[in-house]
Amino acid sequence: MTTRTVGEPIARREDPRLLTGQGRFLDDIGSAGLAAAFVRSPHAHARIVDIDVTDALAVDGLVAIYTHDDLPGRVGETLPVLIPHEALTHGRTACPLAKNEVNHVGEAIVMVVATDRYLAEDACERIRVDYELLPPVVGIEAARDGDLLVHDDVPGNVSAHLVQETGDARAAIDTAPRVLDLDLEIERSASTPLEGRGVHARWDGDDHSLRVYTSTQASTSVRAALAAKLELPLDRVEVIAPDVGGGFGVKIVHPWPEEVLVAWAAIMLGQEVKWTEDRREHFVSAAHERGQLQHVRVGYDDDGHLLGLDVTIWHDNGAYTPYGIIVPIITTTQLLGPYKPGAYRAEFHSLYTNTVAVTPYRGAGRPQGCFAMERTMDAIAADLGLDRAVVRERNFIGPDEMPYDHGLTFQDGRPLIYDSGDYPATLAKVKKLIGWDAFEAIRDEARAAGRRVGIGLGCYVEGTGVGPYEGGFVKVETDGTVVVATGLTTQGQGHQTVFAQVVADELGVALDDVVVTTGDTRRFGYAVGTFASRAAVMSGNAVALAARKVRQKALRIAGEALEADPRDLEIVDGVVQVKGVPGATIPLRTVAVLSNPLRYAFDAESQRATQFAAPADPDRPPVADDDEPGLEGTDYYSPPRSTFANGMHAAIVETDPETAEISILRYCVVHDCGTLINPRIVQGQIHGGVAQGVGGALYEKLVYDDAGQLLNASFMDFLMPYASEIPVIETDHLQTPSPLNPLGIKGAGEAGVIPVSAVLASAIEDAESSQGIRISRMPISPSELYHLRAEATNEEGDS
Amino acid sequence: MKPSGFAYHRPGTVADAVALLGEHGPEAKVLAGGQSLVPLLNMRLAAPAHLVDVNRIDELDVVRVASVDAGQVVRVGAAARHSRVEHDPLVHAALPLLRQALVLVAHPTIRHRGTTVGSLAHADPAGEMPAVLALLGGSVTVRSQHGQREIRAADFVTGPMTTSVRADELVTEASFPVPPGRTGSAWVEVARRAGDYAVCGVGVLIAVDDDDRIRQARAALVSMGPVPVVVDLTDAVGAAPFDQADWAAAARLVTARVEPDDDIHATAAYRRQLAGVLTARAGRGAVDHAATRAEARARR
Amino acid sequence: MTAMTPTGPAESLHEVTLTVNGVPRSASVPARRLLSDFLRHDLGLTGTHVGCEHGVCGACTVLVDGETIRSCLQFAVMHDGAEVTTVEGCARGDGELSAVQRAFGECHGLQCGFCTPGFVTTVTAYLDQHPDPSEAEAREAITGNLCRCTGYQNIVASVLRAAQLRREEREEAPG
Amino acid sequence: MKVTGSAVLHASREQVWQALTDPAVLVRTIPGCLRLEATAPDAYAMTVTAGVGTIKGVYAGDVRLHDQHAPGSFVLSASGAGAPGTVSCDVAVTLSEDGDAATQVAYSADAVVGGMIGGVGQRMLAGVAKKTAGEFFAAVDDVLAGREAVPAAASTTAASTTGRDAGVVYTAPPPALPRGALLTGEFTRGVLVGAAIALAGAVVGGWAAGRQRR
Repeated sequence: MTTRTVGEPIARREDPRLLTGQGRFLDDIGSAGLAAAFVRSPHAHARIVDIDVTDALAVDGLVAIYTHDDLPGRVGETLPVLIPHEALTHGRTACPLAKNEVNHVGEAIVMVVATDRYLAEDACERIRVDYELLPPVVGIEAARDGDLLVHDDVPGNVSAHLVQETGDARAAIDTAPRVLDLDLEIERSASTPLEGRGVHARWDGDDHSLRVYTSTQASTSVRAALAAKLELPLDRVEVIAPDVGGGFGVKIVHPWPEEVLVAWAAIMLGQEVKWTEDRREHFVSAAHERGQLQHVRVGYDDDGHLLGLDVTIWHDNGAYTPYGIIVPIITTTQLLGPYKPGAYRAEFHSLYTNTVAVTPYRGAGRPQGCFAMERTMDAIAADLGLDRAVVRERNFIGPDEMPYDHGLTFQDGRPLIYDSGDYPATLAKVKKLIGWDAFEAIRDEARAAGRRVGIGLGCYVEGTGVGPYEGGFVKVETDGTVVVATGLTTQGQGHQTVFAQVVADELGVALDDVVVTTGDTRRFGYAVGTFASRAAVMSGNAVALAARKVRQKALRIAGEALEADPRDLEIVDGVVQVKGVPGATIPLRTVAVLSNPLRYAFDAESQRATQFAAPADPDRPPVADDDEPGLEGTDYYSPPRSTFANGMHAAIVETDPETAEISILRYCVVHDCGTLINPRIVQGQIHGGVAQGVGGALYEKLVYDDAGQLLNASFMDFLMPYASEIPVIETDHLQTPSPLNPLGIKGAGEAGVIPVSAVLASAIEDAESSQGIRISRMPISPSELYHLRAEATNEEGDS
Repeated sequence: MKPSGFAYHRPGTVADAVALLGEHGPEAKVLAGGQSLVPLLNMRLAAPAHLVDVNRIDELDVVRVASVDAGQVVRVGAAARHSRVEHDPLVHAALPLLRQALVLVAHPTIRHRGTTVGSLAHADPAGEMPAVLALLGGSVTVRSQHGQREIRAADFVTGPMTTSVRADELVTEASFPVPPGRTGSAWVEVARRAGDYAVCGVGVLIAVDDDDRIRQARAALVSMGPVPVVVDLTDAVGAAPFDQADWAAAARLVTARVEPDDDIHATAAYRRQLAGVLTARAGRGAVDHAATRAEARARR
Repeated sequence: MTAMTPTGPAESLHEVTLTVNGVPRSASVPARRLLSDFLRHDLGLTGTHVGCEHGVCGACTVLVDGETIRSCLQFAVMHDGAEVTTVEGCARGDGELSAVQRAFGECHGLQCGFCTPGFVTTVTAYLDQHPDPSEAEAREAITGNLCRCTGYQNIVASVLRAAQLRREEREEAPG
Repeated sequence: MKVTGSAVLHASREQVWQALTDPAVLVRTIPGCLRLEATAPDAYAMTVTAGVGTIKGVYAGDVRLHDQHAPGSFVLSASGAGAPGTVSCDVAVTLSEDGDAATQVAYSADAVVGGMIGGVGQRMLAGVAKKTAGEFFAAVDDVLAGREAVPAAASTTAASTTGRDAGVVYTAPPPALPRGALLTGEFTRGVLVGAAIALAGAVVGGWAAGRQRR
């Protein structure tokens, strides 16, 4: 048997290219083409009175200037609401170039095309736009008040309102022995991949076809969207995601205004056109996430068992809702984590503000939900004087209760049913890893020495591998190369390695013989995209199923050639052999040749496939009715519903009594994402997720002033952590295979980020327990901790 | 984010450089390390018609410890990189405060290119170098077609990113006087991320008598207002033996003196708290430094 | 507005010659051409990446005369005549991956690979000066370069592993 | 961004009022002010060269005066735009007696700084705005104290007689070389601010100029 690679920490096959500067990212493509740049609104809410381009016309190298009025037909119309939902009663999206009104700083108004980006920006600088300022709506409170409107035709600024309930939560709370109310807040953040967005388009006037490279997480859907916008037949449009420099959610949105405009301009001008987003553009014109206000009302008994949970979320969806209301839906469903809430009521209001649109960022609403649930667990523990881990364990769903139906509807429209997981085992592992039970002594010892250290814990369950489907194509070439294609894209998850591992094992070939292509509509046209920790689950299983098809066909053809029963055959290192019969072998590459009957021979191998070479049954057609030429197969994986990974994090922090600086002394992660295809890559995903979580907990927030100006639209003031801010991350795994898919895989992409704010809030509170502070808003900075201390001291003084 | 066009000049001598500045005046900007200027150009927050690149003027690429009547002075030319000043062993032996502050300036890659005189002239309210110059009572030398003049540190920075250097003048050199006798110094900061501009930064310099009493103590603070704040701590810490100095009193004095502003990273109240805390820490650091230097001298 | 013919004065150009990865390369560019764009678009060396254009992220880090600099904060014309090493030039003479590059692969020190060239150049130059860093020193050495994917832990491991590989190479080296 | 401050001018409230309402004075005392043009009663177009250090830009601004309660208070709205960004603000200004030979001017500005500079200049905007306001009042005080004469340039002569009509233009004499800085040094975060100066300048200048129109 070929040595299995699934489960092994195989080194990534994409790395040599990326390490030597041979990657091909968007801006590396087509540097001969024209460059686009945009005039963007400096105002959060304004009516466009006039656009004067006169001064720009003199710019050397200017090729074209386009405003909304120049865009014909569907090109200028509003962009689609990608994910409609019955609760999204007032979905609104932007036009590619603003029509009459701008609704956030950074909204595109004019597109300039010039011979290079420098000159395009010269022209942008010379274009004058006159505005009539309108009052901006900034912040959830302002949106909730509804006195001022973002969109005149959206009363109360409410895009969507949704209530889900199981049992009578409010009645259960009213009759509960103990009740707590919490008001919580999570501030805005953003994906901020190191590579911004970008798109390059090339129109072939002879072939009447369009090729678009775009830094996206969903190339097949970009293709469909562009064909619709540009009114081109789908088969005249190719969309390719080249190497993508990180996505983390923001690149799932499509089509971006720039994708439509650059492609259209390439057709109009008959030349290659490229737009590469710069860093400021990314901050003010891509997308943000996270910002929510939450009210939690919980009823529980004297042992800390939840009896009723009533959660209300006010979600800031920014100026537009291109990606629907996925984020608040996930928050209100995934909030439950590993717990049985008793009766549960979740209500959210998704609100417009004059700020950049809000769409999923890694975690996609889960970090906010986890924060609400875990803050609640800590509050209950504090109220009852119980160990925080004990309160959590008492509310866990038991392994014997799997599958567990929450009676709610998840983001995929399917019932929220947990498929598997052993939460007590995960908790035991993380407590052991961090030394939970021994910590009290450490805390007291430190306090005696004038130091403040604290420990925190956070648990989450993550719905992963959301449908509807992904597909896989596997083909054995006549030189033995195994070509694999799947439609979803790659932004650093190592798909060229993990999917090759799956196919190599299923087919019985060497890993090095397998070549994987992702995100290229020329290679595979049916796909959804890479988001929601779904790629390994969906495409991993799809390529496995396709490989099994190919294996069956290979064994059948080889059986005929070797005059053996396919059931007696095995494939080892790319060679089909009769079990236990040395010498009775045929290489897969030869099977590939035999699979394609030829009339013409062009090399030695192909001679064996010509009609006169192979001994053939004269009464049978060369290709049987139920057969087709070629040793290849395509198959799809479509799960009944999501599969649910889980994990628990624990951290030890120290806070400086004088400067309020917060340092993470230890950070431990125990994670269960079912079968691991490549432990090294999974661990890398965890590390990266935790780092983004630490950023979101202690450093990163997007700060708008009352006028809707983003005050920190740069890496100078948006504090993405350096290595100096990220702790060593200690990890351990459980592997509870998913019963829902052939490989038993669960997703791992978002796991690391989900509980970090909850864990660190818990740990900081514990370190500050002598001060009696309560943390209800994250992220928290030293300055904010300083003021929390001051408030706590004052309250003491008052009481 | 691409800069506007400009005419590029690369003079080989100071004379040529000041001639260009004289000719183009406010339309010209001097380009040395570019670590502050070029981001502004890329963002098109500045669009000078002329850039005068002084990187290849050899006479400006000097770092040396010179002897003057008053004692010693570290002279740093306008083309000298932070990293050269930071790593020069003679400079470090004479004036450890420079390295103590320089290691907190951004990251090594920035210091490879950025110049010490450049960060003086940039006069960022959070910049360490103007505060170091102020703490030491140093000066800069500026040259124009009309001649040369010295600007004392106290008269140099006039506001945020604003100095008393005229548009036709080139800062050719900065002079950091080496304080005489036994001294100790320390520089401490709180920044959001390592290498970021400080939320608060404090340098303390003490002069110690042979009987281990603090003769003089001064603090310089950054990010505490539009210009570097220098506070004389001598009376506050008292003429006690230096290991018994009252740094709490020094902290109270500084806290009362500073007038910081809010920004998105920290409130004024928090900054004021840091000013006191970090002054005390830097003070104790300076004492330790003085002690270790004494031991080192004893060993020699 | 539809397409229109270019007008207006063209910018004056400067002939800039750099020795890039040991090879003399020239192009005529405006004074404002950033070194990063010069390398990427005028010389076609797209391994050097641009992540922020204000000097914070470090993706554009290259070596000029052996020292790391942010190529997005320099104009190509400033460096006429200089020796520049980009990530493309960090591989060994024989075309094999360098110790630093191999270490990043072994330790999974990269994911999307966009920030990676800046780390490879930075770590290469650092290890030339500091052949035997501690873990803390390794972490400090990469502080100043942003990575959004890895959480840095495996990059720190890569620095330590690269130092080890380099020591082994020196031991194996003849003489 | 909120900016508040005050200054004591060494003259009576009426004198201060008079000085602050003379466009010929304002065009010289507003930092960086190049040009004031009356566009309507209580409304001006203004051009200022604003900035600190490297960040210099020409800003075109409009200024409008309202809610006047002579001689004690008024509210003023100003807006300006230049390459680095945009500024708009509302400023409440009050004049109060401070002894018989001095007047206290208190201002409270709520400013919006937009565009590129708004996104990266937050660290220093407030400080620069305060500084600029201070420079303005110091300059006005110099005029009041006779330390600086206001020469009757051709355009301002016309102004002094027909200054009540829209369309009159006031220009500043060629400015002395502005303070430039040798621009280099490390850059990790924060910078910028020209716009705030345009703001503080536009603000008070516009107000006083407006007062003249009646």
